[in-house]
Amino acid sequence: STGNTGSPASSGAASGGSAGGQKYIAIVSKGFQHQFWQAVKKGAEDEAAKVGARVTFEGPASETEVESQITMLTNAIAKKPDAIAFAALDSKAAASQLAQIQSQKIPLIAFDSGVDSDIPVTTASTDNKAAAAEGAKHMCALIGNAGKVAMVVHDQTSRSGIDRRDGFIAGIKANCPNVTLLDPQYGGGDQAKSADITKSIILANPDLKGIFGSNEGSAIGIVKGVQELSKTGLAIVGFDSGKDQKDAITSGLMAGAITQNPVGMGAATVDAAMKAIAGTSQPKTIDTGFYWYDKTNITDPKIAAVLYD
Amino acid sequence: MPVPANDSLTGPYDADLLLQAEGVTKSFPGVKALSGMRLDLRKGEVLALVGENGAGKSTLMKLLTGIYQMEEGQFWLEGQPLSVKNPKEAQERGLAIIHQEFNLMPDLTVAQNIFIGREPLTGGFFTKPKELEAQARELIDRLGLPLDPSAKVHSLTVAKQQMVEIAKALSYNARVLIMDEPTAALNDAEVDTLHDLIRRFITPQTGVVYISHRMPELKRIADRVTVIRDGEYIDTLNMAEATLDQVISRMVGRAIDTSARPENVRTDRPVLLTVENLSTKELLQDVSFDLYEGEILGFAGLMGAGRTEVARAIVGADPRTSGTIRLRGKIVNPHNAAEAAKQGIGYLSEDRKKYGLMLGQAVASNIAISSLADQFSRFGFVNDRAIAKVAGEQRVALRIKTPSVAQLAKNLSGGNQQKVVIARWLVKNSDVLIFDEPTRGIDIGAKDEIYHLLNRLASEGKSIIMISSELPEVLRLSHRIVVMAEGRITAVLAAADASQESIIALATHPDGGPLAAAGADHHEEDAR
Amino acid sequence: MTYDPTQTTTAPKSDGPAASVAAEALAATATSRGQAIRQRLQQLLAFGGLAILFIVFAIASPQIFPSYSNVTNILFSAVVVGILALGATLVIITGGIDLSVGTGMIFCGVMSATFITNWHIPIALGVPMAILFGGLLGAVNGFNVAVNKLPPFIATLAMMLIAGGLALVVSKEAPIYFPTGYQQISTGTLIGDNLLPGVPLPRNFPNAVIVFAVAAIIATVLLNRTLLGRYDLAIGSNEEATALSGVNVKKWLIVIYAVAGLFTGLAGVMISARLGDAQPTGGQGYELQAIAAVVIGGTSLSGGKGSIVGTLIGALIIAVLNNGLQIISVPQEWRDVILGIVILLAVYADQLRARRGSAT
Amino acid sequence: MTYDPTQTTTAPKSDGPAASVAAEALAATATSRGQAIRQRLQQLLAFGGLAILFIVFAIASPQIFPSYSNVTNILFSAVVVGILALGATLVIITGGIDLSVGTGMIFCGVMSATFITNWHIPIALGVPMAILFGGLLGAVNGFNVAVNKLPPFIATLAMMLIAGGLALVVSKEAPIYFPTGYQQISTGTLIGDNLLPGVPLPRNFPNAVIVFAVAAIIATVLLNRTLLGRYDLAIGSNEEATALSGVNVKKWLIVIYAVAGLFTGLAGVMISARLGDAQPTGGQGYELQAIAAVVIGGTSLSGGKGSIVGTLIGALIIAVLNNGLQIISVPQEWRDVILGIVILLAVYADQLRARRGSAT
Ligand SMILES: Nc1ncnc2c1ncn2[C@@H]1O[C@H](COP(=O)(O)OP(=O)(O)OP(=O)(O)O)[C@@H](O)[C@H]1O
Ligand SMILES: Nc1ncnc2c1ncn2[C@@H]1O[C@H](COP(=O)(O)OP(=O)(O)OP(=O)(O)O)[C@@H](O)[C@H]1O
Ligand SMILES: [Mg+2]
Ligand SMILES: [Mg+2]
Repeated sequence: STGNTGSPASSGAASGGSAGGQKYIAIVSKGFQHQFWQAVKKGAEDEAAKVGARVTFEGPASETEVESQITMLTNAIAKKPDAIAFAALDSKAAASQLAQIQSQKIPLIAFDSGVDSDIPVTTASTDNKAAAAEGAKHMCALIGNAGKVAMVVHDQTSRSGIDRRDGFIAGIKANCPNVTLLDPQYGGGDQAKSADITKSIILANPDLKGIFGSNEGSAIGIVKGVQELSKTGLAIVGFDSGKDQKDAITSGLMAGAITQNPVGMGAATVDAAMKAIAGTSQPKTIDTGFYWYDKTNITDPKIAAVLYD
Repeated sequence: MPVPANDSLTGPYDADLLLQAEGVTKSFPGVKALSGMRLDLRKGEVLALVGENGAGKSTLMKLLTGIYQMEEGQFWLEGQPLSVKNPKEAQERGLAIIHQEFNLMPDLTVAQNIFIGREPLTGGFFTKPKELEAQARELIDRLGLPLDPSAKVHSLTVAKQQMVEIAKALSYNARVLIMDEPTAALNDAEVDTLHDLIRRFITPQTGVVYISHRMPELKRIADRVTVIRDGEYIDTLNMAEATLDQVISRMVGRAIDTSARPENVRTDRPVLLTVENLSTKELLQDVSFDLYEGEILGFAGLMGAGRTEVARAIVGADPRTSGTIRLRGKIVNPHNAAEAAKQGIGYLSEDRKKYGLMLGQAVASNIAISSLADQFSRFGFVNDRAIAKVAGEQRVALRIKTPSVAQLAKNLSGGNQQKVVIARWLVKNSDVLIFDEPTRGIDIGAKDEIYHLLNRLASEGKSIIMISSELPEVLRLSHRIVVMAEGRITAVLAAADASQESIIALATHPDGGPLAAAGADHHEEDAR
Repeated sequence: MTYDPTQTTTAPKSDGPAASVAAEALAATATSRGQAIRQRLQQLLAFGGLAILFIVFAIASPQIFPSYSNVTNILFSAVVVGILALGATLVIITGGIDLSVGTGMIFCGVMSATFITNWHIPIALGVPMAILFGGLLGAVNGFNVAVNKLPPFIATLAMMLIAGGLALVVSKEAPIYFPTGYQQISTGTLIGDNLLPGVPLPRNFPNAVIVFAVAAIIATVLLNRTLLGRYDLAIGSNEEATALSGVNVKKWLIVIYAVAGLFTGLAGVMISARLGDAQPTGGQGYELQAIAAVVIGGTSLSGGKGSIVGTLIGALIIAVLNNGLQIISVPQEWRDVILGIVILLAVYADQLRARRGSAT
Repeated sequence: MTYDPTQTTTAPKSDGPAASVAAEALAATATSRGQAIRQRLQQLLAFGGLAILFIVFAIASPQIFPSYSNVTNILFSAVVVGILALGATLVIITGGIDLSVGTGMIFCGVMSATFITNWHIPIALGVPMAILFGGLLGAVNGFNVAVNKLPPFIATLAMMLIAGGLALVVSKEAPIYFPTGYQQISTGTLIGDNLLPGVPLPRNFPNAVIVFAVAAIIATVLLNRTLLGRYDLAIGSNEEATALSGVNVKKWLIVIYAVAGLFTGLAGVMISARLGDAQPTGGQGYELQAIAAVVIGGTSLSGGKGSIVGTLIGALIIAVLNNGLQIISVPQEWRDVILGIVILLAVYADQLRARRGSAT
């Protein structure tokens, strides 16, 4: 059998993943189970099918599991793919894996958020801070630039949680400094938990004007909580999409939401990987963009294309 | 007239006495376990402590060794006040105890059990397995016990586990050795071994407190006997001068006829249970016998002869490799105790704590458990009134000493726990009752009651298999006696033909000494 | 209590003591009633812990915390963990444990959606089917525990992984949305609004709480009044002795785990009904919350004893803490710390009580 | 084995049966040697399960899976769960359980960063301090279990919440980065590269695996050769009897939980060293993985027996499965399902073996 030679190069890249000329791209994401990541996965798989590549897509069960993401990345390297795409939970933690990727001359694409390193050929990402600030801008308009606003955030330590929270706070400060922001509450992205939190916030703050949910689970949780209390007149601003959020916006329960373009992000990642394999030069960053959508533009084809169920 | 022997009891501070107790009082919720109890142990003697179940014997010993703390009273050791706060302190003061219930670590080896807390060490922390084993082997050899120091205790039979307890207690080099029913799980030969050990332990500086319900033993081992009743001191007798009947009448307040013979022996009844060619993977070989309606069939044999295994195999608690169980001619072959119970075969295990009681449940629940489905429930709903009523009746009928049937089983004394398990099967009203050591740990008065009970059940037409390691008991009750050795039946004796000697011969010489032939001759059911 | 040996010895033989038997039985009932009262008192004390928490929060936030809508809120938020804890109580009393309730519940929600949304089975039929599916998962756990003799921790840990994985597989990793109407099971307000329109019943009282209450009553009856409950306690007390007493322990263990699974199924229905869709992820962590509720409620993890009322109080203590700490704006990072300390104190107080109880 | 009672009775008195005693002893030694061999065989069989898994994956992926670097990966990925499982083994042998190891480890990582990064304590001192801090957490668990008589499940569940919360509080909810050098504890390659430059040792062999191996050796010695191990087994076997034998059970329970805490602390150092920073969240789920490793390795949750080798094999089985399923590109949603089934099979096989073992 093969093995203990200590120099893995002997088996060669060809026998590792890319049998028969089909290119193999290993994607290690921040998550796997949530709709956002499933949409990224779908975009990547569709793009791969289009260009005749093979992809695998995996990510830890929650965005706090940094170590298991590192292990997944390590295992992905062992499979000697033609390219690796990586969305880092902890941008520093993967330093030695990134060095290994570089030394094995595997092109690396970063997506969703960057890593503190110049190893990635390119980074396909959304600026979460700017996206959340955009949401804040709409919130200000919705509540007439005054009153109390609450936040239900999906996580207090993950990059996306921190960026969207801080981006939203910055957006409020910039656009309507008179608004009182309550302490952010963290619901783990769990709908039921976020709904319970929302209800407590509303009960504790009868004069509340608006609530921001930092991801799909948080936003839907807010909608459920508001529904359960039969509360009206609150401006709800969400993040991401999904059927419930789209329904809530269509029905007017939710004022609007920020969406990224996860399908596009997946596709862009695979596209960038293929270009990197081929040696085509490309920009250091690819902005996959974000969009504000509400009742008025939800059916707009350009918006509809970036939403997912 | 009884012979008073307590004239030496000159009160406290007697430095010539090894151990003294005065005015000891202890209560539990709803129970006054001891009140004003006293006791004196002389140097160089074996003092027996007897009393009915729940009289307070174990409680007194637990007070002495620091497991419980007493409310009133005082102990003296060689005239010095003695009050220990925990078992370790008791050990340090020279008191060693073998508790009524085993206190072994089943997953540790014999050697590790014996020297727990006193392991040979290097650097105060690292164990020395070889030395430990050598020490244990030395001790075991010195005591002449058939134990393997490196065997795990859970793999040992009950009797061998008892030997481990004894070896452990003797290893402390104690001045006072307390044994709480050490022979309850032993057969006669093992009892002799134990008595030898005790005699060798006794020096002019040591003493033994010996608790037992097996009266005949007292004559053989005890110098004096202290009788306790309902937590109070009754009397102390010199064994050499007193008769057992005197001891017993002080214990139970009446005379008990210890020489009774089986009642209602009849041979004209139909066969109820037939066991044919019963074998198990490990031990049993072609065990066959019949059980008649209204019969008490005794099972005798040495430790490990396979009597318990026969019982467990019949009810399906252990798998059978072959064999047919018929009830009234119909094949039943139960696969588990539930099926057996449904067919009307009840099994009362020899180890009440492990296989008998739900210790954390009420006495009433323990009594009702086997009959819940058929007597105490309708459409799956349980009738608690009926349970309380029936349990209350059993409590009176069997004289179960407990403040109420709602008391938890674990708070009862050993003997009373045994009665609870018996009550369970009485309520279940099975046709065939297999009693495995039904009087283990039961006082002589209660034993007598159980004997009457078994006789009554038999006369009412119940069929009883009674496994017992006490030959006098087997002889007293059994209409016929099955003798087993090494997993086989060596003989089936009629009551009239059986004697202690013939049974021992059949049990120890399975391949047939002269006595075996003589004993087995008369019987059609010799298994071989 | 002294007894006269000469008289009692003859008891089994003569008819004499028949009257005394009846008296004994009566006395026994009386004592057991005394014990029952003491037991109820103990539960009252556990209830006291809950009351103290409630009062503390009510003082800290007199306007909001004790308001009708916040109390309804607390009850609502206790529903899912509470229903899981009911089933967990039955399992824990056997001396077992069920780690699969969290992802099992998620799986049952997905199955409910599969039945109702994908297979177009009517809600009135699909919901019982989803609950029965939970029973099936529980029965598999029971089979692994009773027949395959796997430690409950392992059998249900494996089921936790398997159910969580299969929920993803069956749902194709996407939430499945229910037809309208399904959500009414949880968030509808049958009582007061629709049921008895004239009667002045509380408004806006969510169906979920009523379902929870009914489930709790069923669990109480099961535990205290039926063979299942008796065998549950007996098995937890001493499994081998119960078997030798003629109880088919294997069968009953499977039944008990299956019944616990029914509660898991119900929880799956309730959580998916609350959301209006079946989320294929999550659920981890609910099992520990459910177990914590059970143990705070005084049920022993070593089996043989436990009460449904205790479990309810345990579930409410957790819900009140989560709600109250947020209402009085305790920083979120401190809430778990406080929750942990309260659990320690609650169970410690229970221990003290139990020890004092046995000492007197 | 039968013995002749008439003979044995006289044994203590005469010299006659000395020979027979010696024979007994000899027979006994033979049996115990037989037992030891059978035990080793059993471990070999558990090892066999691991070997089968390894072979299956090696056949499915002959190029990658059995390669030197992938095997190193597997070992590396087993380090954190493995170290936690070492401590968990000691606790589980007492009949207890430790649910706090996951968040406890996270807390210890945060404390390590607090000492080293925030307080500028040198790494060589900060690391032992972080490990001792784990011991402190363990001692608190032990105190709650032994002195306050809380069920281990509850005591450590509460600690799980408290440690997780305090990790957030202490870190101010943000990861703390370590100075360079710290990461070498885990990802450095002392052996082969630096230690013995001339000797042909395997290259790129991470320090983490060496630390794990040393920890495993320490745990083995502790369990098999010290008083701690002896009392661990004794307490798990029969706590009351151990106490009645004069062993200070309370003290030893605290010691055992504290030692387990040291392993938690070490795991906290190793995980933070691997990442180069102390993440204040996460950790949940590690406790179940650690317990699973222990139980797959044949240690009984009811206490009284267990082995470190078994735990190592259990941890490796989990690591091999996680790695192999990814290497052969099994879709992620199926991986937990397969992991669950393998756990069931592994423990079931162990049960069968145990049953067969006890029957012979
Ligand atoms: N822990 C306890 N809680 C409540 N009652 C107890 C407890 N221990 C003993 N008792 C009660 O105290 C009395 C004395 O019990 P003890 O065990 O000393 O009796 P004993 O003489 O040893 O009986 P036996 O011969 O049956 O072993 C009994 O009525 C028993 O039920
Ligand atoms: N738990 C056990 N583990 C191993 N062997 C056992 C166990 N229980 C019984 N045995 C063995 O099974 C055989 C039959 O024991 P069994 O208990 O049936 O005998 P018995 O005649 O009832 O004797 P007694 O009950 O007096 O010990 C013996 O050889 C015994 O060593
Ligand atoms: Mg006693
Ligand atoms: Mg027997």
